[in-house]
Amino acid sequence: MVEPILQVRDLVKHFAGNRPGEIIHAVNKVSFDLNPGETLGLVGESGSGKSTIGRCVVRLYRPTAGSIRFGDRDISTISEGQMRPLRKEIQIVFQDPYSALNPRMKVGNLIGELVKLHSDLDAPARRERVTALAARVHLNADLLTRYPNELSGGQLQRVCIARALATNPKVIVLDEPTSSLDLSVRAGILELLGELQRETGVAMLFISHDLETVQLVSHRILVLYLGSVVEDGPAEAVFAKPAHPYAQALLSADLPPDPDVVLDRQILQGEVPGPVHLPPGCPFAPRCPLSREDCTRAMPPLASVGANHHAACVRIADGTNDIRSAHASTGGDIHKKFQDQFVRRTT
Amino acid sequence: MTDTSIDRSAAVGFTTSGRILGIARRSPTFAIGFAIVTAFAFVAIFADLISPYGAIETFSRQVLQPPGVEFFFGADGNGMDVFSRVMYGARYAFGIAVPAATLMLLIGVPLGLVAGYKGGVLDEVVLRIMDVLRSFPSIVLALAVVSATGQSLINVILVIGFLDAPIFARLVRSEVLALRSSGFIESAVAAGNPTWRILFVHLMPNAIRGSTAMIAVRMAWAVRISATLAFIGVGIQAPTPEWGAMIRQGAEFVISGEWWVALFPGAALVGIVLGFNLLGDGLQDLLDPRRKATGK
Amino acid sequence: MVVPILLGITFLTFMLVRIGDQNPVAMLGGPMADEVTFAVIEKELGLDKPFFVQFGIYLGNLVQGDLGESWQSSERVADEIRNRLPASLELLVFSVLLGALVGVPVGLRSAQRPNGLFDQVSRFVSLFGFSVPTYWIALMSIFVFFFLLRWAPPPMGRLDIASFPPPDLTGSYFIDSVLTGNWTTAWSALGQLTLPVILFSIIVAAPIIKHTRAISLEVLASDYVRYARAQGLRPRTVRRVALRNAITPILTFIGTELTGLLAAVSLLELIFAWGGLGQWGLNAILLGDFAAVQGYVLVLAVFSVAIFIVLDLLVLLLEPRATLRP
Amino acid sequence: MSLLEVRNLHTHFVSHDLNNRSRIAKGLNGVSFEVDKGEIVGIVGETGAGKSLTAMSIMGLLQPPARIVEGSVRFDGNELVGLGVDDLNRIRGTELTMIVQSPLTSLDPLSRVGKQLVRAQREHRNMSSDAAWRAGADMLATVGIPDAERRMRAWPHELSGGMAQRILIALALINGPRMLIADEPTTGLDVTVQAQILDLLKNLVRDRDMAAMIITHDLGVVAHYCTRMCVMFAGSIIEMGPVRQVFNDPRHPYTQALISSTPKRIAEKGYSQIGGPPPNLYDLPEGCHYRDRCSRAADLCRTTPPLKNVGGNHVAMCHFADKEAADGTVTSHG
Repeated sequence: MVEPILQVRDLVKHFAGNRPGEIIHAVNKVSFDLNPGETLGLVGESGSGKSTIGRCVVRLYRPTAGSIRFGDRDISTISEGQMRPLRKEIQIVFQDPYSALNPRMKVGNLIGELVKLHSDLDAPARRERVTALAARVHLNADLLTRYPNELSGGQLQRVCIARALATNPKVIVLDEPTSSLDLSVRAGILELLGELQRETGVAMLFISHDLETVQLVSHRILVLYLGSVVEDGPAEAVFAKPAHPYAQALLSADLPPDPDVVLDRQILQGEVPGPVHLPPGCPFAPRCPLSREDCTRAMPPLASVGANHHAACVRIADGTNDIRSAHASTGGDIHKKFQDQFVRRTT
Repeated sequence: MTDTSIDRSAAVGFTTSGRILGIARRSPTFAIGFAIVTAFAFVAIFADLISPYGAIETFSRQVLQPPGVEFFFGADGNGMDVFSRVMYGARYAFGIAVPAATLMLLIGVPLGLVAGYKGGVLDEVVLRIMDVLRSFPSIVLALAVVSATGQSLINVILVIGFLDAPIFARLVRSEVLALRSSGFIESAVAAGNPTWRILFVHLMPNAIRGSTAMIAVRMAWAVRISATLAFIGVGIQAPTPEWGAMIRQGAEFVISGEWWVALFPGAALVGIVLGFNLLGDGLQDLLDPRRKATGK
Repeated sequence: MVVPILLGITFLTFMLVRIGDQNPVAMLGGPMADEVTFAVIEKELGLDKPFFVQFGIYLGNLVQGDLGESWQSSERVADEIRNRLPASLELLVFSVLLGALVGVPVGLRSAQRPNGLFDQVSRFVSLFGFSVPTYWIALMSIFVFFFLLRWAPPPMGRLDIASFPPPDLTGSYFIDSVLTGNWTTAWSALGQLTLPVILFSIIVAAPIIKHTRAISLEVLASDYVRYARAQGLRPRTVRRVALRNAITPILTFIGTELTGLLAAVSLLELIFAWGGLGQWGLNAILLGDFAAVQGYVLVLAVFSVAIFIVLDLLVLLLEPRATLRP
Repeated sequence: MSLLEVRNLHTHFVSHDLNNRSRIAKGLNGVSFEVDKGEIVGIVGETGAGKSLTAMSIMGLLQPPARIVEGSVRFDGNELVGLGVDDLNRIRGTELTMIVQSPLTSLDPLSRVGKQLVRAQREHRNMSSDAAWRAGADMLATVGIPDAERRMRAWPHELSGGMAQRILIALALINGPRMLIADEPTTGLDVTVQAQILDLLKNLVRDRDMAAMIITHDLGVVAHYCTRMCVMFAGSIIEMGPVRQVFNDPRHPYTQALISSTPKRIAEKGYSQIGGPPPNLYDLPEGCHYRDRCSRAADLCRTTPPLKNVGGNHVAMCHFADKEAADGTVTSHG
């Protein structure tokens, strides 16, 4: 069994709220492994802590507690100075390429910066490396002399990916890399990421709220709610048979772009509460249609529900964790009837 | 969603006259301000050549002669030509504004950069200085300092420069905080940039761009303050052809009807300060991303 | 938070006036005085003690409200301030009121049609107001309106020679004389006030126009104004919504502007021989009258800090989002 | 005669660049479509396609430099383009209403929810504020807000995203409109909240027999919540028709590329047609605006393609839209 490149254990990250004494519990005791060549998808809604986890892993934030073992070192507590050389091993791609790049630097220099910082190549060798990287991400060379505001969103995200690749990192964190891109451009970026992973075997942490994208690119999935892992497992298993009630509701809320798919929506009540006053026990208890008394006693442990597939719900033990049993689903048939009935009328 | 209607045809059809007209149409205040400041700069540089008389050349027989053919702006109390002295005065205006602005930049920018980026103790200190200065009107402070430390030109420049540095530091600091929230600092850190590179390669060029408009406005303020100091008799003293001092000299004669001695230096002062202010306001329009006319 | 700032300013001024090359002892002693007289004066003024001891004594007196004595007039500084402050405030308050009454509507109007003719003109006037030195325009106005046209009374203080100050109710000669009904004094006070107030209101209006315009542009381009239009609300209602949202930032700005103006009015007082705090403070600085300078600067600082506190309260009242931070 | 008829709508941005040359960005280039009672029409397209611009043009919310240069918008027969503000307000906010993408910033921050509901009613018809307040509270309950009375007194900054959107819906429905325009109603919301809002919208529109128009970039929303859809590219509608037909038998190359680039389809086919750079609205190509990016572009595409009917009021703006002509020969029928 090959050694995981990243081992995160009980990661906790709290921020000070704007009112004095108020604490934002962004991440609460999250643990996961990331193996070389694997893509781990982090899925969750706003306030789930997925972006914070990504930023803790690349040490843009210093974790409040817990450990992050990268290779053989725990990087959760080392100083910025010690972290800097390690940064070439672990890179990050942000959501909005326009705000992630220095507007006053040419694209070529933006990519070249990474090469300059982490290698001792001389200028010509660096230029060669930059041109190679640009070709690798399907960017034509004449864009290298342009400034970021002259490029489209898709092209700029390719520049960011080229920057992340420049130092042949072992791990790349992708924080909603395609969320601010249009559909057709997004497909190109996802394909590029797949291509690069197959070639370089780099491990990827893919963070997104877009379920379909995560399902396409991820080998394993981590479903997060209010800073805690509620379910984790292989992508097919989690998407096919989600065990945790929240995961079931979340995955069922997805809208496949195909009118013939019958929806089986589990509509939740209310919204994700603010991460300031966490409810006792399972964070989802207040909104969960299946919640019962012992849900609020303590945070349910991640119980196994299949091969390498776990979910944190007390009801898994007695198999009563199917959310559909709570109330009649409001999906499928009604939609279909409504659309057919209308189509006939106008032709 | 990003604004993707990128206009590639802007580079085509560039002509200097077209560009000047374009800028003037986009921001008339900038155009007028630029014209005024260049005119004063021209006068300041070539004062020796174009002024009819020397700066302190006295004509005892023509004391307080009203404006006419011989003395365009009339003569002052000591029989000196007001017109020539106003021209030489332009040198003092730039002589104070430019060094004060440089001083303000040299101190303000690094202070603002580090305070904005590092935060923590230094940020607190800068903020505290700001609070003290904010509730401590700058005119009085300048007066107290100059009157205490002596009235040489260097002193006035130093006082104005040091007084203005914290104000400029605060502007740079707010630009830095805005840049921090925009995320490209985070990506610079994640790329492995050492702090000095983040400060001077990434932060400074962008922060400077944001505060260039402010430099012109602060230069306008510097000229005004130095003239005020001279007028009150604390800054540069007669017979140096500094406008503030000339107005002070002219003040006595206003009551007795010789209006021209105080009028013309004052008008020149208003002119150049207005020029700088227009330049600053215009720059604000041109550099302000929100007002660019690319439609969605 | 407030006390450290005041302490900081007091210390700063205390130090500043002393490091200068001004020598009040020589001034008081006069050219003829010899060493012995200088020593006596120095002892009398307490300047012989070490720096920090002097500061300690000064603070001790300050706490009991004793601001020391002014060397110019050997009056108690506290009394000078009490007599002269109302004069400056009268000038300041009327000018700010006039400046705001003109500035805010002009700013709002020019934001309606950005880069329209009215907007360009108002921006030019506002920048002109920024660029004009108070004392110069005062001199020129006196020349035109007093010397040439005789519209304005002689610029000799708050009342013409023939009138006597009214009983002191609000500190403003004009209001007091109106309240107590002797119209001739009121008319004279008004006459003296008109020119300086109009001039100073231009200086006050300039920044108000600029910031009111900037704030209103932002509000008019906001999502909630656009959505108000989408709801088909009448233009009058949409404007009312926009105005209501713009008022608080505008008032806050005028407040912060006020703090700098009390000092700026001192130059005007000099020209119009107003006899207010500003003129007295300016002379104190020029002559190196330490106690008076410290008193003057302290008053300015207290005045600004008071304004900030009032502004915070104002924001608290008007903005539901504002919360009390200790 | 449909409830809303948009004919040949052109909206341009006229501006002057730094070279003092006037530059025109052609935001909308001849948009035409109708919306009937009971229909939910989906307007879908990528950034810069002109989706929101269409809504803003219809509602008369354009601000300089944007301007309608040509075309007509008829609501229940009366022309809206060029109408004075007061006449427009007789329809806007009463007959024809709108909800937007950023609900939290679209509510007046200095008025409580109740006051805004009352104001929306009293601006259009004279009724007592008590009656308006009660109607407002009832409407909040209708849009699924628990404990409506307390929420009436809430300030906008106290609301969550989903709650604020429900209040916008309440504001939009309070005067009993006949048509609702939803401009990216759920883009800023979480997936689970999105489901709640979309279901609420669909049920309210159906129960009140209204017409509706949903603007979105999410094909899933169109697939499951709309009855008819228009696909927009570079300011014009390039394909329009019943949702099922357009999804199962897309005839315009851009629609085909769009539908095939969803993650699910990529997984099935293993590849996607990689979209090129977005259209440059300042310099649109002659004839078909998709010409530069289209895999089937031919010389014919230099001429403006007609709107071809490909059966069952499913139209596509492409010379090769009808099946038989797929090999490039021109056969025009229908």
